[in-house]
Amino acid sequence: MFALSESAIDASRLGRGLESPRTGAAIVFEGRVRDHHQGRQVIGLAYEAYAELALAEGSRIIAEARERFAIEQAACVHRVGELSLGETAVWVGVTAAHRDAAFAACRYIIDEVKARVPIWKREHYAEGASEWLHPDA
Amino acid sequence: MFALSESAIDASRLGRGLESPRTGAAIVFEGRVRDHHQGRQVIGLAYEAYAELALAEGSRIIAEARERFAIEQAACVHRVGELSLGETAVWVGVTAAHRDAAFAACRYIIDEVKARVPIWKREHYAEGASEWLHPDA
Amino acid sequence: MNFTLRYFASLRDAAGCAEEQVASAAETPAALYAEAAARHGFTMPLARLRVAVNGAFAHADAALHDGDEVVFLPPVSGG
Amino acid sequence: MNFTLRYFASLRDAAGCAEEQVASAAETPAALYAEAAARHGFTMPLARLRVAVNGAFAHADAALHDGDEVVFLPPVSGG
Repeated sequence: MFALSESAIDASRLGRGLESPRTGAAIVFEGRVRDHHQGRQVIGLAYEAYAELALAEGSRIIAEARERFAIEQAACVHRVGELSLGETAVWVGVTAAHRDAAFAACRYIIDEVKARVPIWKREHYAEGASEWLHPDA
Repeated sequence: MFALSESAIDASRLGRGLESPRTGAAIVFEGRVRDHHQGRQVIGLAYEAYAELALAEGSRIIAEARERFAIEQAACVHRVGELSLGETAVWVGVTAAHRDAAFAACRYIIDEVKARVPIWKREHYAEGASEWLHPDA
Repeated sequence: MNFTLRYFASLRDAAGCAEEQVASAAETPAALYAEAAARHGFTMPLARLRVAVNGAFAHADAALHDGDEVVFLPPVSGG
Repeated sequence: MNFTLRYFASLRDAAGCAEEQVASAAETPAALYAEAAARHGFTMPLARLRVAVNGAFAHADAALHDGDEVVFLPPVSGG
């Protein structure tokens, strides 16, 4: 499951979706809005998505993780819109019988989402400016 | 922080201890009681700890993780006593500015805890037997 | 041919719109981007962009068809 | 010398107690374990155990002192 969310990510609710008697290892990764980036003080940010393609590409990444790793469940939710400091920007949850697969799949999903899913971050800085981030690949 | 818990691990409460404005990445690992082990059907298990040394060694592992990786917070709680299927046996939470350090430290902590902390698992099987697990190193 | 162009992030800011309808003789997304870059003053080179046609990633030299929705995607920064 | 021995997991089951007080001439944990193994019928070889003295990991050939608390730790299986 890959989803975009316009409201705050409810980690408790998402976590309850990761329970099963076959699960030996559960991993949750959260990317959060932090107060600094490359030396500049960040006071908030916004995410914009090309929603149709983001959903398709995100779902493809989840499917790839299921094929590559011996996992049970995998899900990712990414925020869009305006976020405050400390808010969760992206949530990834994975369960598996064993921790090797859970760690590897969780890492795969967040890395691929960051690299491939058409979502863009605009940071708002304390000095007043806002900037879209378009990192070199 | 390393702790032993005789009652159910409250992941929501522990997770709230991982919030800070400097955090860019938060990872939670949960090891859970699963319904099978090496082909046998597991119906529950018990953990026993040499508590004094477990606390000392667990705290040492957390301190090592802080030294080795650029993390902010790290904590681990391990259950002792009788556990049912699906219950959380061990909880590890790590926060960092960046995800590389958070993943590496979380993995380090769970691997070292499993290898070094004097805690033993007794599995209860569907066919009636119970066995202490003493894996070869 | 008639195309719908959509813009996101810094390209949207530069274009001043999220979407526009254009009539063009461009046969590929690459050619269409050259026209849009000239019209809006885009400075980002095509090499840094990915292209999507009708909601799927596509090659910048793919053949376009009348009515296609074409999107030029600047480097992503989710997560 | 007098020692307190503590047992956990399968060693506790085999010893039939979690703790015992022993008077012994053993000068090292290794020697003390040989005596305990003979007394209780432990089958686990010393090489598979770790040793703790007074709450800290110790070498099996460390020198013991009167009153020491000595623990033989079977391979752990937490997590």
